[in-house]
Amino acid sequence: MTVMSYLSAIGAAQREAMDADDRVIIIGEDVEANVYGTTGGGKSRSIEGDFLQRYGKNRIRNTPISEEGIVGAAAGAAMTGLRPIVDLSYSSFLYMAMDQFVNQVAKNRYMFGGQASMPVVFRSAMFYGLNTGAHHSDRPYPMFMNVPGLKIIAPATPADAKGLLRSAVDSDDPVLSFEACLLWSTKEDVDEDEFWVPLGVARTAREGTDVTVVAISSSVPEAVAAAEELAKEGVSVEVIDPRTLVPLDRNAILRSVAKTGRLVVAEPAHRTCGAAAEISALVAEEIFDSLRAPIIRVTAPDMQIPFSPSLEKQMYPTKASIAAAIRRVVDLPALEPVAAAV
Amino acid sequence: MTVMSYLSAIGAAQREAMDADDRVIIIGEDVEANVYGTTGGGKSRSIEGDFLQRYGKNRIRNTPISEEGIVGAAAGAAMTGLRPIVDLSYSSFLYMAMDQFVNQVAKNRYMFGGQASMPVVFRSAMFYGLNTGAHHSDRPYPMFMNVPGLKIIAPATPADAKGLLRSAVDSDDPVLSFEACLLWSTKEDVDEDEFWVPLGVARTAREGTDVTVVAISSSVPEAVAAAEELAKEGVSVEVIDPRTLVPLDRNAILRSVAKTGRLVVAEPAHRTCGAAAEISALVAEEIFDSLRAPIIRVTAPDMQIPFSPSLEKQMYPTKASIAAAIRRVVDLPALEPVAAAV
Amino acid sequence: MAELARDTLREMQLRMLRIRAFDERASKMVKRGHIPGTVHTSIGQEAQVVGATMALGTGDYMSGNHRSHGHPIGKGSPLGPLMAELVGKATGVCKGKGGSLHLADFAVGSLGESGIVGSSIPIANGAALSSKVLNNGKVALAFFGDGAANQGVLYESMNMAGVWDLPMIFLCENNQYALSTPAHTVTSGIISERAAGFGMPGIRVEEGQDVLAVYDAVSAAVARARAGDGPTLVEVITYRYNEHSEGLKLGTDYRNADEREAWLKKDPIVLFRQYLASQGFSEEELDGLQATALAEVDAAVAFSDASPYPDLSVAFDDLYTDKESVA
Amino acid sequence: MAELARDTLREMQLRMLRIRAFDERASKMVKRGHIPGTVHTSIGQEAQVVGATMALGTGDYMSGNHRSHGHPIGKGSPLGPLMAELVGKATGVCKGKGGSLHLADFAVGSLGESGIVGSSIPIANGAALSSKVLNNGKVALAFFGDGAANQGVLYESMNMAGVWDLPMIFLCENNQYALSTPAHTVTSGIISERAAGFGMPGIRVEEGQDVLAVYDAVSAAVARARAGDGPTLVEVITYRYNEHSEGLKLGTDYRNADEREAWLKKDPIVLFRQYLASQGFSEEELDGLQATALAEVDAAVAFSDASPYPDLSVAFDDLYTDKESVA
Ligand SMILES: Cc1ncc(C[n+]2csc(CCOP(=O)(O)OP(=O)(O)O)c2C)c(N)n1
Ligand SMILES: Cc1ncc(C[n+]2csc(CCOP(=O)(O)OP(=O)(O)O)c2C)c(N)n1
Ligand SMILES: [Mg+2]
Ligand SMILES: [Mg+2]
Repeated sequence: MTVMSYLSAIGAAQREAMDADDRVIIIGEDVEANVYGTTGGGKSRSIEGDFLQRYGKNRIRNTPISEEGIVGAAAGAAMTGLRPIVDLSYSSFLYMAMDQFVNQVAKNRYMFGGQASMPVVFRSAMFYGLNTGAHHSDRPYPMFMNVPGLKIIAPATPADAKGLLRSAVDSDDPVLSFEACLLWSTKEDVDEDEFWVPLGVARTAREGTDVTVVAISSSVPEAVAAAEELAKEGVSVEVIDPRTLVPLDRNAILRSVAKTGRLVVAEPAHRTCGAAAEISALVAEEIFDSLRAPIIRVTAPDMQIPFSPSLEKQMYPTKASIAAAIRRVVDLPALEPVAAAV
Repeated sequence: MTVMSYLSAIGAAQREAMDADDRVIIIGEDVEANVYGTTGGGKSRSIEGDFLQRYGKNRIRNTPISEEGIVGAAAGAAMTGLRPIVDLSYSSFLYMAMDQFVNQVAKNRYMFGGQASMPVVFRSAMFYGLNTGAHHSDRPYPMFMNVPGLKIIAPATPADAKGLLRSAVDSDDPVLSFEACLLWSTKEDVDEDEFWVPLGVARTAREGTDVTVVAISSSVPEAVAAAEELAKEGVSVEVIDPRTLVPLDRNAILRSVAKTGRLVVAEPAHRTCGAAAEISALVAEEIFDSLRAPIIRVTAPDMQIPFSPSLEKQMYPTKASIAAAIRRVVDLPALEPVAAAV
Repeated sequence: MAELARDTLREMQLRMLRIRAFDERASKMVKRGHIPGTVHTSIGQEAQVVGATMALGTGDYMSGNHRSHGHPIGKGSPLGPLMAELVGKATGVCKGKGGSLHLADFAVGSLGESGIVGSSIPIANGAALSSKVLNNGKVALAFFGDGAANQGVLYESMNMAGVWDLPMIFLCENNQYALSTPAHTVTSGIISERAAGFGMPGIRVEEGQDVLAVYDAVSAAVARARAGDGPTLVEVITYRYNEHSEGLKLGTDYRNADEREAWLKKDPIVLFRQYLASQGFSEEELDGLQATALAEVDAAVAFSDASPYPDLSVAFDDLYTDKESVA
Repeated sequence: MAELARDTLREMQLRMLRIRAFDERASKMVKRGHIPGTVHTSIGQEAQVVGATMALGTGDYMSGNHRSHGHPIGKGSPLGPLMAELVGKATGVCKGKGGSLHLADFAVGSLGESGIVGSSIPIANGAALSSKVLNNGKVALAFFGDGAANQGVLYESMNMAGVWDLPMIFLCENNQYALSTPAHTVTSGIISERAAGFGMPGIRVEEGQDVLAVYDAVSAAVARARAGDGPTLVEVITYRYNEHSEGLKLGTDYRNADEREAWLKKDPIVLFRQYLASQGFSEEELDGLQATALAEVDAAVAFSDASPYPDLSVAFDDLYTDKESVA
């Protein structure tokens, strides 16, 4: 075990995957200079772990700014013997390649009757909460959840960032990884040996019996903090982190809500047709009879992200807004109004 | 009143809008030759109503195949004095322009503090159920519902196709229109004079007291047929057609479910993070106490669309699959198993 | 022009005849309702298709578009599973899941046809990248139309191929129309001349109905690619005889009858038959090729007819490599 | 070279000085935490920005990118609301909702800067289309970098502008790097030479630090556009002095110090000052311009300082034209 940040855990997983299999290559903008911190040891080639030194230009493919061409090329390469990891830097840039994601990456295997497989990972960071305005701040994973054929991970801890990425690279299906910049500097003890966190298995971040909070990405630590707060008032909150959004660990969620009878879902994405809607609908359909209170979603509002710090801070779920939702489902009186996400 | 098909109602609305305002122009592939049947009277220039004859090349802009460039240009034109109607033919081609939709069309007004307005309509047809394989068959409106700043219509009848499109063109905000090829030939009496169906107002397609079915696009006639079937067994089904998906007429849905206590949502989109999930979550949060049964979603499964007719036919909600869901929520015994959409 | 073996010349004509016979049959089957949906034929464009595919080796890669049957046939894919795919049978090359727009036969390097215009170009580019990374000597070719030449992803792909010297051929099938739209009304400049700005040779084959002219141009590009010298853009001028797709009836005279007549006179199969005769092929042998092609198509239809439709349940296979991932 | 009025020459230098002073101040404010997020300065690129913007009329349209402040300043936007926007104040040109990456000042034809590389190019193209349709004589210009020149949407836009003879200028700010990536490593061919294949003139301004060279090239393109002769691609060779964005520290020596030194010697403001002196501008007058620019920036900062942050509630305005549409 060693203390690792979320960001360096991703770098470690990439290095392990590159070492383990020559077919793994990295494709992306500015990967050669390690601009985003996951393809090297530091700012200089001479620092140990520099990917270009280690793997050479043949496997570290620094690209033009051509997201659609990059994603398509990675798909074609994956169909013909490589296992690319594509670094798309920020999630807001994925739209440039949407056609390739939906019409090629997600559909090819199915349309071609299973002839193709598509072992490729697309990494990107959700760069919200950092006052960069609407273009850089998107959290677009829900729209990809509506596209059958993709797998989607959204790690919330360093260990999961490492272990899920290894599983993603080893998957013969395409995986999109949505990382959260707000978590980049989070640290914890992580195994420095290889390990894999299986896709499709949720993590119980905290056990409890009164309310289930399903929380996604950077909402996980907020939910855990809210749970700790509520524990002081005698409310026992279970926090489930799905970790993989497709395939979703439905059983873990249903089991928990069947036990607690109450559900709050917290995520940083926009509200309408988000992952929270999906999880709510799943529960309302499958275990309606266990439910003892309304299902509350705590999400970003259906609003683009404003630049001004004074405006942006209220856009995402916080400990306070999640706690308020929990209070509501257990019929505790509300505290002073939370100027927070709906 | 005159009998009009869904497709010719769209054509009529376009003609009225072009006549009413010189700033309205039509941009799209193959619009000059009226390939998709909404920019002319028929197959020949000489047939009355040919748009090129009527409005000239300046206002009928036949484009290269460059969806991203087209959508962006329409956005730029809308920000500088025109009110374009963009014909993108099939909904599966929208992905090509996803960046423009999300990062420019939806965000500009907000990012620029209200300086820009974006009066532009993007029309496309969902070409499913017609054995054209996975590329042409998408029904991608849910992913656009997750993008604040867009308005979305999905007319299910000729009259709504005409009236909603007029409102869309008159809106100062961007509107995406998702039309259903399966409804193109549907006919009904439609006012040949100008009329507007307001955005954000649902239509009660059928009144009832026992169960609410919220149905979208081509699922509306299937839901009405299911309702008629169930009426014979003494079950009174209310069918609500939201017509506009953004803004959604939440009140109409909540009012109906508050009355019936039971909800089935039917739509042709993929299941995960679909509009049905949103509507289910809305109800489970807002009027949980009125609910007397699980909320059932009847949708396309999370599967790409197979080509073979023998496979494709089971992919979308049908009268039978909707009826089965209704039976489930009113505790009627199931009929023989429906080999239908989940 | 390279001296070609008699076998190669014969095979060229046979593949053109196969495409013609296959597409003529498919056209009839659409009109009779035996093929669901629609198909886009390559009738008239056989020289362009076969000249290009035969310049590739079987191990080389290829991606294509909606005008889809010619490409795998030209690449050597057997007709039975292709025809069964068009009909939607379980024995189809894609198990009935793809249909006409989505043929793919990985056994002959066909990585898939695409119903989305322009969308499969980067797929071939990626195959060229994997060839480069794995150093396996393979070449990749992307077929696309004059219409697709206005999709931005083409230029992203050309640039990337140029920068990395990928073994790649960008093959523009300029049949002068994109659906109802004449190329000259929506194309600024000349497609082949776009290559220069992206640092690669751009070749325009004006005699696109001459299979050897196409073959020579593409062979040169393949040689360049295989030598590690990078990509080439080849634009071939050709013509489709039929409507954009079978069953479709376009109006407003977007192309005129005289023009079509003129092109019919330059039929690639007739032209090449004359050439083969001049090279000492007997009339008998040439008739035999035609008969072979027709017989193969008959057999393909029989194969399809005898095949079952897929079972309902298989609709839920093949999305992922593991079944559990499906909700 | 056109004879320019003294006023025009003075204004050119003043706008370059404004950009320099504004961006130097902004850089400091980022490092001190007075501006949230980051900014991308145009320091070193002032000639390219001002030469282009001053070739346009105030009524003409423009779109830009993440290297964003120079464009509206060059187009004549007042500094106060721009600075307030960078800080996130309610009096910002976008009410604090945009920030550095999303400046827009419709009053001077600035249709918005874009944080997404390449994404605003078609916006300007659409403005050119509306000018054409409405026949109002306006011209539109899109600023984008050498990095953005590999985004496909540029070529879709160039083709469309070419086909429709739109009054459009594609202005490539080739500062030779995209973030950490040297242009020559990711660009196949030469950007300006890509124009020919899209049927339009492509002009390369090698002397991109000479504001008059840029002004002349863009003025010719504007004249062409206004005459109805269609679009032009203008590539300007320039250099950014600072790191890609303020606060960012890139490693691995992606560009070398010597190179930077050489470019610093060709500083556009110094060069133009020399030229102005040679044209009879007094040292006093030239110093005065500098003082004016600095004073304007001071005033802009004071304006921003004195302005309130937006009220929490306004975050929920301006998405739609009507409020009811918000869920
Ligand atoms: C992205 C996209 N836009 C539009 C279409 C509709 N469409 C199908 S084929 C076609 C014309 C294609 O022309 P071209 O590339 O020249 O190929 P051709 O049919 O002439 O062989 C169009 C517009 C599509 N399938 N995909
Ligand atoms: C679509 C997209 N891809 C990547 C980025 C990240 N990014 C921001 S600026 C930049 C470099 C842009 O280079 P260039 O166009 O030359 O402009 P310059 O910064 O040199 O002025 C990159 C890669 C982005 N913002 N948008
Ligand atoms: Mg064509
Ligand atoms: Mg640059």
